[in-house]
Amino acid sequence: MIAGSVDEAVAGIEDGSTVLVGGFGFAGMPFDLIDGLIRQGATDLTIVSNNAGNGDVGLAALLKAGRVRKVVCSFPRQADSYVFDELYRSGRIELEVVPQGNLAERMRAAGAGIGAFFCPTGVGTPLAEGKETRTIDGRDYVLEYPIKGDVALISAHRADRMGNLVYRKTARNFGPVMATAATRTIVQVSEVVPTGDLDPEAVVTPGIFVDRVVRVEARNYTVQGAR
Amino acid sequence: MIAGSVDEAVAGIEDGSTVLVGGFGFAGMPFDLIDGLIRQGATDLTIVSNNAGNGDVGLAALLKAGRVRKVVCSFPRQADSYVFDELYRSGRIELEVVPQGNLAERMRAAGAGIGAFFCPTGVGTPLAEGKETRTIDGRDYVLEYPIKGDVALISAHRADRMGNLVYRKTARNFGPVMATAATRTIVQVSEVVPTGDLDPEAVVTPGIFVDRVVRVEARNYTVQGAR
Amino acid sequence: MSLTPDELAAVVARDIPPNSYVNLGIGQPTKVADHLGADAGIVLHTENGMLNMGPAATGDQIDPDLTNAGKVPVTELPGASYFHHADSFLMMRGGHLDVCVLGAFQVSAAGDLANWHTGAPDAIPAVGGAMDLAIGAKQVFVMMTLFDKKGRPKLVPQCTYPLTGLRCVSRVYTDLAIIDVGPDGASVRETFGVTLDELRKRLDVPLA
Amino acid sequence: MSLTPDELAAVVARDIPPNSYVNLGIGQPTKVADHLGADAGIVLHTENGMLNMGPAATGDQIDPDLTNAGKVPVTELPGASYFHHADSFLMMRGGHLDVCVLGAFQVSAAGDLANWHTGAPDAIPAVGGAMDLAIGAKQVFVMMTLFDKKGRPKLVPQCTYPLTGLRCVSRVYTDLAIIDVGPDGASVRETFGVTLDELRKRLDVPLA
Repeated sequence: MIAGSVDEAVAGIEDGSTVLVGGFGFAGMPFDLIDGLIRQGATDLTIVSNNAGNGDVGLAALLKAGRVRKVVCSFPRQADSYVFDELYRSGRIELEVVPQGNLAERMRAAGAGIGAFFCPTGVGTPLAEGKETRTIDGRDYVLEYPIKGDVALISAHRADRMGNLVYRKTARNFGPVMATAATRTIVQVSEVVPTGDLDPEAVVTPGIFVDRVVRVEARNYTVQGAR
Repeated sequence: MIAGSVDEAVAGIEDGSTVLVGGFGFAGMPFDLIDGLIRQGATDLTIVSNNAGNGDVGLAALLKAGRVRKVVCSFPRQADSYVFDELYRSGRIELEVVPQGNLAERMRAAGAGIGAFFCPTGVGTPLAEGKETRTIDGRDYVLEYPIKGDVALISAHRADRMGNLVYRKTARNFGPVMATAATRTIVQVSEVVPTGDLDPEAVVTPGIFVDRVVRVEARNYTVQGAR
Repeated sequence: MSLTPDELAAVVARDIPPNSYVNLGIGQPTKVADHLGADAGIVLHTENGMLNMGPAATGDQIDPDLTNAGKVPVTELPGASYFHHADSFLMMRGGHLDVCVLGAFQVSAAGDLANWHTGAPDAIPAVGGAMDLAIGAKQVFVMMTLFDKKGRPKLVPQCTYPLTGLRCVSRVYTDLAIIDVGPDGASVRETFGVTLDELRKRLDVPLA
Repeated sequence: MSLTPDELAAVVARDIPPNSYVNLGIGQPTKVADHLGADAGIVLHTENGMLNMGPAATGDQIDPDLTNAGKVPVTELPGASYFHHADSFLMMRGGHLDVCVLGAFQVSAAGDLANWHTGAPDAIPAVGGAMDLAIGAKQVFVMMTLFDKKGRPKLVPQCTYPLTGLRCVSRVYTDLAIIDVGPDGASVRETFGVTLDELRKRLDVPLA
C-alpha cells in the first residue's frame, strides 16, 4: 500500500491507459505523480481531468511531453493553457468536452456499477447532440455513460497505512470520485499517519478504493487566480 | 432551522405524504420524530425505510396507529415485525420490496436530479419483472427510477445552527441519502452546537439539505440483536 | 440613468431572499457577494466543493487549497463544509440551490440561455459547470448588459449562439431593465433610465 | 468425514487471500470471521455502512449505534471508516469488494443463486441486501449444506426457487465438497468423506 517513492507508486502504468487525474486547476493536482508518470514513460494516454493543464507544469508538462492522445475535460481553455491550445489547434490531440457535473457523475457511475443514467444537464445543447434522450415525469434527460479509469492519480492530505484518506479544503474536489472509478488508484499525500489515527467518522475515501500511497514534500505551487 | 419541540418540527406534514424514515433496525431510527408524527396525525402515508418496524415502537407504532397505506422497504420480515406482518397478511397495507442498494441509489438519484439509471442489481429476478432492461458493454441492467420524499425524518448525532450534521457510527446509514431526497428534511439530534463548532472537513450532511432540527434526549433503545 | 455594474450587482443582491443558498457564476455575478447583507444568512456555494464560502483571500489568508470556481483564493466562513465534486453537483442538479446568478451572451424570451460558446469556428470549446448551473437552481438569474458592444440586443426571440440550457432562466438583470422571462415570454419589472416604449423599439422581443 | 459448520467456516477462511475486502452474509457465513488470521489484513465490510468491522460486542462494548447487517452489536477496529448507505452499496455494486460469502437455498451449476425467498405463497417477501451482495464482489462464495433436510441437492441444474442473481456465484463451499460453478459448469475441487463418484450419483449436475 505505502510506496517508497513516486517512481515505485506509478510503476506499471501501461501505454494506452485511461488516466483520471485529480485537481481543479492547481488545487488537488497530483504534481509529483504526474512528474513520475512522465519519467515512467507511458504514452498514448487518455487523460480525464477537469482542465487540460496550466503553464508548463503538471498536466501541461505531460501534454508537452507528447504522451497524451486524448483529453476528456470540462474546461480546457484557460488564460495559461497554451500547451494544450497549441496541440489542439495543430490537430495533435483529441478533445472531448464534458459538462463538469457530468464528468463527476459519469465517474461516480463507473465506481458504483451503474450502466448509464438519464441526466438533466445539457438537454437541447450541442453537447447532447446524437445522444439518446427521454422524457421522464415531464422533464427531459440525456443518457450518459460511465467513465472508467485504468488508473487514477490523485492528491490527498493525509493517509493511514490502510489507505484511508482525508483531504484539505477545496483540494478534495474530484479525488474521492476518481478513487472509486479507477482499477488502480494511486495517491500522493503530505503525511502518512499510523492506522487508527484518522477519525473513522471523518474518513472521506476508505482504503478499499486505494491501491498505492506515496508521501511527497509539500510544494509551494502558485495560486493561479492570484497572478 | 432549530425547532423548539418535536411537535413544532413535524408540524405541517400532510395526509398522503411520502415519508422517508431513516434507520437500519433501531440504529439511526428517529424515534422521537415518529412519535411526533403519530401525535401530529397525518395519515394515508407512504413510508420508505429499510425495515417495516420492530416490536411496538418507532415505525411499528406508526403502522399500528393505522397511518400507513404503503411501505417501501428492503426487509419487512423480522423476528419481531409482528405489527407489519399482521397488517400485511390481513391485506391492510401495501408492500413494495426493493433491494437495499436500489433503495439507497434510487433515493440518491432523486436527490441528484437523475431521471433514471441502469442498475446491475436484480437482473433476472422476480424483483425486475416488468422492468425495462438493457445490455450495456456486455452486462445486463435494469432501469430503476428515483424515490423522492415529501418529507424525510432522520436522526443524527450533532447539528450546528445552520443544520450541518454529523452522525455516529453505523447509525449514519440512510440519513445522509434521505436528507438529499426529500422536499423537507427534519432531523432529531442529541446535541445542537454553535455554528463553527463542527469541523468543515467532517460535516456529513451540509445544512443545504436540512430544513428543521430538533434536539431530543438520548433514549436507551434496546439493541435488537442483543435480545 | 442606466446602472453601473456595481449598481446592478446591488440590485441583484437586493432580490435574493434571506437564508438562500446561492451560487454566483464566474465574472460579473461574483460582484453580487459584495452587496449581500452580512445578517441575511445567505450561504454561498462554489461548485468546486464548498458551502459558506467567504470573501476573496488576501495576503496571508491565501491558501492554494482553498479557491472558488474561478480558481481565485477565497476564505471560509463559520459553518462551512467541504464535499467532493459529485456531491457538489448533486446539490445543483438536484435542485437544492435557491438561486444561481450567471452571465450570458444571449437569453431568449422563453428563458433559453447561451453563455458558454460564441460559436466561433476556431474557438476551443470549454463548458465547465455552465450547463449544470443553468439547470441547477430553483431560480436562475442572468446578469448582463442588455446590448452587446455592437449595440445588438442580448435578449432575443431565439438564441443564435450555441445553447447552455433550455428554458432555464427565470429573470434577466441588465443595465437598462430587469426582465422576467419564461413560458409566458418577457415581462419588464423595472427600467433604469429608459422607458418601456424605448425598450420595445430596441428589442425584437414582445415585452409585457 | 463431512465437515462441521465450524470446519467449513475454517476452510472458507483459508481460501480468502490476505488483504482482501470481504463481506460475510448473515447466518453461517458470519462464522468465517472467527477463522481469519489476525495478521492476514482482511478487512470486513458491513453493508449498513462500515469497513474494518471487529468481532461481536459483549458487555460494556455494546453500542446501539454500532451493529452489523444482522443488527448484532459489533466493534470497531483501528482503521475503520463509516459511510452512508449509497456509498456502502457503491462499494458492492461497483465491484470493489474482493469476496462475498453468502448462504443459499440453491445454486445452479452455472452460478445462479437463490437465497432470498422460498417461493412459498404465504411468505412475506424480504430481500435486504441479498441481490446487491450477489452481484457485489469480484468473487461470490456460497456456504451451504450440499443437501437440504429432506436430502434434496441444493446444487442444481436450474434453480427452482426465485432467483437472487444470475451467474453470480463462483464457488460453493459445502459440508461434502468444494465445487467451482460458472459458465463451464460445476467442477469439484475437494471432497470431504465422500468420493467424486458418490457425488455424481447424488447430484443431477455433471461434475468435472
